[in-house]
Amino acid sequence: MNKFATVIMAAAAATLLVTGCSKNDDSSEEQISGTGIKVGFSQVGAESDWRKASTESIKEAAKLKNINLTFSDAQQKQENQIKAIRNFISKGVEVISFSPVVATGFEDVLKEAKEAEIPVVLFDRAVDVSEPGLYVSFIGSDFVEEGRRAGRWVVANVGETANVAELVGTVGSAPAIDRKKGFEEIIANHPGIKIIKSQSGDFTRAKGKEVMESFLKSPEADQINVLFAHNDDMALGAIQAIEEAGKKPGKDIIIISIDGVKTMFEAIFEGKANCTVECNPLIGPQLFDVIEKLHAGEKVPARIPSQEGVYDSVGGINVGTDAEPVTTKKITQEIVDSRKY
Amino acid sequence: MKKFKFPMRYVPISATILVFFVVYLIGIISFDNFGSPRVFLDLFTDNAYLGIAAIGTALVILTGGIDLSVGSIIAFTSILIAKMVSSGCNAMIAISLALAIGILFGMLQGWLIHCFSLPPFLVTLAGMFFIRGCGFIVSEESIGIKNDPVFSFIQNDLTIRLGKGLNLRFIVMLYLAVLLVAIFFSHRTRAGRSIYAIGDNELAATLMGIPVGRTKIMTYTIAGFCSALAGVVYAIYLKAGNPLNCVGLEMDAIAAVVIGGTLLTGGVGYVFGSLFGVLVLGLIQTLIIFDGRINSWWTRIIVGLLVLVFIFMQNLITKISKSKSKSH
Amino acid sequence: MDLLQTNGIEKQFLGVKALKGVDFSVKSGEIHALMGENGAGKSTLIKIITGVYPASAGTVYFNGKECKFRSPLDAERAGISTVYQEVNLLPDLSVAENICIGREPRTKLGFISKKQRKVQARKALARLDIDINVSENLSSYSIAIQQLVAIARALDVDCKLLILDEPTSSLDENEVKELFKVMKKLREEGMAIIFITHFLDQVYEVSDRITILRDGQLVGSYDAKDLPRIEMVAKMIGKTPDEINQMQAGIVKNSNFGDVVYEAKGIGRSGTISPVDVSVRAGEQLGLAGLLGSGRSEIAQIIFGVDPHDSGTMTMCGKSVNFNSPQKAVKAKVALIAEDRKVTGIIPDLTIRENIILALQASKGMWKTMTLKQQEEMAEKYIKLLRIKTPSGEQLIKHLSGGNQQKVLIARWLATTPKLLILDEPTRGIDVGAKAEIEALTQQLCGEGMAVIFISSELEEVVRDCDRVIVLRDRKKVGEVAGEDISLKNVMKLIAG
Amino acid sequence: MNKTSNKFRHLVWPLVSLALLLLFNAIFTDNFFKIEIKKQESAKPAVQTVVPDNLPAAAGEAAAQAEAAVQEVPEQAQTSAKDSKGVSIFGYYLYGTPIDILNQGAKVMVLAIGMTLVIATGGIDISVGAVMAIAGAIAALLISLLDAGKCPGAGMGPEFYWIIPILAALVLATVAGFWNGMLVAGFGIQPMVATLVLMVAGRGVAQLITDGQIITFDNPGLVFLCNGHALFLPFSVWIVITMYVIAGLLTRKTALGLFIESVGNNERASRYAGIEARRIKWLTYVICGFCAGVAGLLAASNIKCADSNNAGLYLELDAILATVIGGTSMAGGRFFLSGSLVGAILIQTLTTTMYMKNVSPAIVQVPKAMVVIIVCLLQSPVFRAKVLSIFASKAAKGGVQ
Repeated sequence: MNKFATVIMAAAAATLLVTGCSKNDDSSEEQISGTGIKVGFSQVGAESDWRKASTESIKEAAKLKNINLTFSDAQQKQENQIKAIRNFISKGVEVISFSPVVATGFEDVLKEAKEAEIPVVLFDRAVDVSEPGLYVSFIGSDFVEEGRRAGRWVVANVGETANVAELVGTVGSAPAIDRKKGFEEIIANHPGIKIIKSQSGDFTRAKGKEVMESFLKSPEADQINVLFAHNDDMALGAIQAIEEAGKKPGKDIIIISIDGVKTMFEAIFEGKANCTVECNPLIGPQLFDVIEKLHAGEKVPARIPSQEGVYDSVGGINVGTDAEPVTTKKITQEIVDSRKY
Repeated sequence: MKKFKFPMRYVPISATILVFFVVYLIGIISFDNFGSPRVFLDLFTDNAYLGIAAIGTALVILTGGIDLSVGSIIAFTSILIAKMVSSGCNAMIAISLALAIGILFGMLQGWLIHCFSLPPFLVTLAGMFFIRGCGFIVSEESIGIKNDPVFSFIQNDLTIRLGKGLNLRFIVMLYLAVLLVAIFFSHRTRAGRSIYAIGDNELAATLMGIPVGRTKIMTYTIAGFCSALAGVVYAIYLKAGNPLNCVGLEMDAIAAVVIGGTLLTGGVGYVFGSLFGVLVLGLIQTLIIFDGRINSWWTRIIVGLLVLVFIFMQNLITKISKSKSKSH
Repeated sequence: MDLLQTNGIEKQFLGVKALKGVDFSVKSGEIHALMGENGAGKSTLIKIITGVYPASAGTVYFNGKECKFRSPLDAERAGISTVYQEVNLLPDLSVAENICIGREPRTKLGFISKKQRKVQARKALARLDIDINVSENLSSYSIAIQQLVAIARALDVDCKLLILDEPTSSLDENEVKELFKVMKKLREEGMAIIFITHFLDQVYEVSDRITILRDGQLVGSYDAKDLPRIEMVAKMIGKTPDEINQMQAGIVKNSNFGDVVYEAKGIGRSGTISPVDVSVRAGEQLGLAGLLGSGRSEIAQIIFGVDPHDSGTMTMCGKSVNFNSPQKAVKAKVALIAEDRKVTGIIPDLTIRENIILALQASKGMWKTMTLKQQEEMAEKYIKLLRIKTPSGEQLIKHLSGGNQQKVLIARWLATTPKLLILDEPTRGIDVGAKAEIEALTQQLCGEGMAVIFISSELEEVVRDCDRVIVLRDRKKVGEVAGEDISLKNVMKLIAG
Repeated sequence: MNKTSNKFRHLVWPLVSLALLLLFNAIFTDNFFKIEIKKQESAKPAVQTVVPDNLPAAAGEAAAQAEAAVQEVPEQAQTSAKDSKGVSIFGYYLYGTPIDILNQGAKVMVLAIGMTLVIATGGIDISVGAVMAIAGAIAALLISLLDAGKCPGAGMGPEFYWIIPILAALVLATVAGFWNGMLVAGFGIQPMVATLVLMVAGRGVAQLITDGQIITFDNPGLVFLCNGHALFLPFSVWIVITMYVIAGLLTRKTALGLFIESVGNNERASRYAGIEARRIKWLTYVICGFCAGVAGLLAASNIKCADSNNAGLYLELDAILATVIGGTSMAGGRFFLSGSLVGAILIQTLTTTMYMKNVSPAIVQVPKAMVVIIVCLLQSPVFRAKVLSIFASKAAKGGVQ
């Protein structure tokens, strides 16, 4: 036994020195480090299809443009992300880009990047910093605006009176907070529209379903006629719950959510959901255009909105402001099939 | 066996140190700039809070207990400070309040564990849920600490600039200071030795007249303080607070302590070890980031393997030293 | 006024009266033996004196003033040090720390001074004429040394009263002698010593006075010289001397054995025991004599497969076997009642019933279970047979006294109807009454044709009970005596070499 | 006397607290206890529509699995879809909050069964959450391969081949348990650390299996596990009951229970009594792994997809809480399966109550923590003794016994 154990342990020790310390190329995916501009990118994590899609799009774009990409996954932890950025600086990349886990807490590390004269491009989420110029540009969506659009859609389609059940994202996360903010901002001046239920579904299907079930059992259950989910996953979970309750999702309960993943499109196409506000993950190409510009020393705008649409079962509704209108697209089979994620 | 005089009890920790340098070497060989002092310094900057948390964890584990509330307390204190400061309260007051709460909370946990002999795992688990919830009550949203005199003082004046981009930050100095104090405390004070005694054999400790109850409660109090201090450091480090941060950090801390050569059964190990435990974990992470191709899930698997190997090593050593003592 | 005086001490445990008004006193400069069966209340009394428990009633006077110690530390500060039965020290800390912990010498700043600590530790050990490396971990020393370290620790405060709770149970002859030397030396220095033991001759060897407890009550205190041994025993178990003589009388050496049950040729384990031959016949009681650490327990462990042997062969009833785990031994109907009851014997939180059926069930395996009824019947049977003092088989075993726990363990193994029964120190730490009963029982079992291997550090028992004795010294077999040659003298000669 | 009271004393406090919680709901939450009998008809169309949903997703997945042959995949899937009717036996099923509590609590209950045995041996298994993820991942992967006909056994047709992923998941989970057992029993590593390894690495492995994606599926067989109904109750409840009965028989009708308790109480002595302590411990980890597998399948089936990142996240903690609330000591020894189930239900009821009462998601954890501590205090003999001595130091004498 003892001898045997010893052998095993020795073996394990060996495994470490191979796995832990070598760069274990066996595990690394297809070579993504080109010979061009050295870019360090720190992704939030791999927590959802949406995130996965955006990672894919970045890696592909990097390959196309022959970017020397150092990619790091923060696993939803700000601490990891900051470590990553610091290491990018020490490693001496030419451009740093990352999609912040949260809005706050990046000030110092951004200052360091500035000291080291490395331009920073934000991706998908903004950060709030006291002094300007800590990052050169921000590409991506505006969570608050997404919330607003969802709100406007409800106003436009459900009318002045609606009892909304809200599936909030992970408590404290930027998208959850902003989307809620935006949505409430709109319905604020429509007294008929009330949020009668609001509970966190952690951005996951399981929670979305579990919470929706409890909503449907609650005394107010029958009044609920609108569901606003902070992302598609929760909405998809909720749809199952609604069906099991013997109600018709999309008819008895109007369903609006945000992200625009393929599965959601299908749901809308089948009339089981009504609207999804796109939050486009596929802005890798856009990102690297900007980076190349930066590298070439050109100026780039500080805020680059990603082209995002709103998809629903009706179409042709303006969910933007009168100033900059955004009209919804009606989902068709083509649109569904064209979705890659 | 008899030949080499090197005491068995130093083997795990020296192995950890060895591994640290081996990994560091490999990093230097495989990546340019890996050897730059900056990387080394950042290792401390980025792990100071974890290190301080690990000190508390180490002490608790030495008594044979465990503390799962670490991460939550960090999140709570950081958000509390951020909230108070951003709503115009003096930073020093905020910090001291946060520390006080940490201490009290630790004390409460220790009291529950000792007086009602509840399993530490359970109490601190509940504590973890509780304090995390409190964090969300303070604020669901992450809050930045903007242009606060105290924080900018710490940021600008308490940082030693060793060169371009080479900043020895206050938090690093603080961490090292706390570490030294903790080492000294654990080896050169009666209270410190009592911690070891209890972890080694609680009954014997009682019969030898060691104040078991007091020591236990004290240890959890210290752990609470360390976590709170880690939270303060975290707030300084990020200039922000976020109730979502440091989820599952307690596991990193435990891993660090174990890798640092401390046995979870208690009584055996060194606070000093936690330093290298933390550094090794940080280094592995740095390696993976520098490599920049490994998938996140591989990171997890590698860390898991790492822990495994260290456990095996310790296991082996304890076995050997046991058989040694038998042969006497 | 005596150094220590207790008046009408009482102690309740959840309704059970452990002590019923004990008056007890110890003078300075005497060695005072505290005697009594298990459950008589000795350890309870000690624990009250040293402040482990508070007394339910009564008062303790020490040094003339009444005192209520809240903790052992408290008592220690007042000058009462205790060395407990099991070595209660910290294996993973250094010897020096074990001696000094809680009272380390400190620098002006109030920090521990490691150098001073070592000095202090060496001084304390020197008092017992021990010279070892004090910065080694305690666990790297033998039990005996650890025991002496514990005593050194106890002496390392200015202690007026030293309490030794069965200090000799894990020491061998010479070590005991050493200990006694120390005790006498301390007596000269005017220290009072309370000495608890089950080895009667030891009592007479060192103690000046003897106090006897029975069922939590004081029987009396006597000067050692005018209390004949037999009478003391009588007082302890509440019987008359003649009754005891009868108990001893039942024993006869029988000589007609069945065929060989177990035979081992040259079994050994490097570092533990050098190869020996052991064989037992049905109905024979084989004794293993020798000092502690001479290898007697080690042989038992090897036979039972706890420690694998790395040389030699064994046969059970003619079939060659290889016990490398207790399971195998048990399946082959070998039973071992091992040395340390608490660690290797009882399952404290299980009921007496469960403790009794455990081994049998284990040998049957997981699937062949006994109905609750069968279990209860079995438990009842043995509770009666072995006169286990308990209201029912559903009591948790941890609530029994040592002697009764030992009986339960014997029951556990009898239930497996073993062919070979190994008893390793079955009589250690249990009272005279139970001892006699157990001795008688083993005799009876032999009569019924069971092979028994009997290990005891009390040579009288071995000599009295065994039909053949293998004598061991320094992990080697040094001789074997059988039948009429078995006498204390012969055995001693062999042991001494 | 002693015996029976011992049997049930541990159940008292968890049951009391559960009762209080339910009472609270009965008073303050209208129609908390409203249970209606639904006829399957009402759900059938829904089920019908469920079918096309996610389907192309499965196809999409398949496509993702291999770029080739995207075309014929939908047809394949279509056929699989056709047969996914009859989600309930007997057409009728109960519907209401208490049912949800049971259905949602099923995962933790199943986990708690395994966890109880492990804790009874004085161990702990903090890797079950990760193992759940692994089990869900492998099942989803296989089913998507089968749907795409890219895996042997696809010939059986969707109404049968779901058995393959289920078996695979259970086997894999059991292997994981075996691994833990090996570390703990084989190498004598502390359970906490030993299982920490798999806890850290396990989720990684799961993501490795699914390549970090959320794999959705719609196979009637798999979906039925947690969404179907049988004999009026959700099928998951029946799974729990079966597991509980099996575990009960296994531990109480064989000597396993006795051995586990004996090993947990004094391992060395148990070995001396001829019990193969190592094997017993090992076995409990294997069982625990298996339970985690079942729980993982339930989790996946519940949302018709495998979400490696979130499946079973922190459920190990709930399982441990359930066990301890149920009266099993973390020090090992006596164990109470029924208690653990009650504990699990208590936790789930608490969570559901929060949702129903619209408690702000922020503070949900706070009351949970409090309830846990309170129940555990009530369970702790020391606490009881202290309270007793406070209230009636005289009566204490009679009080105990």
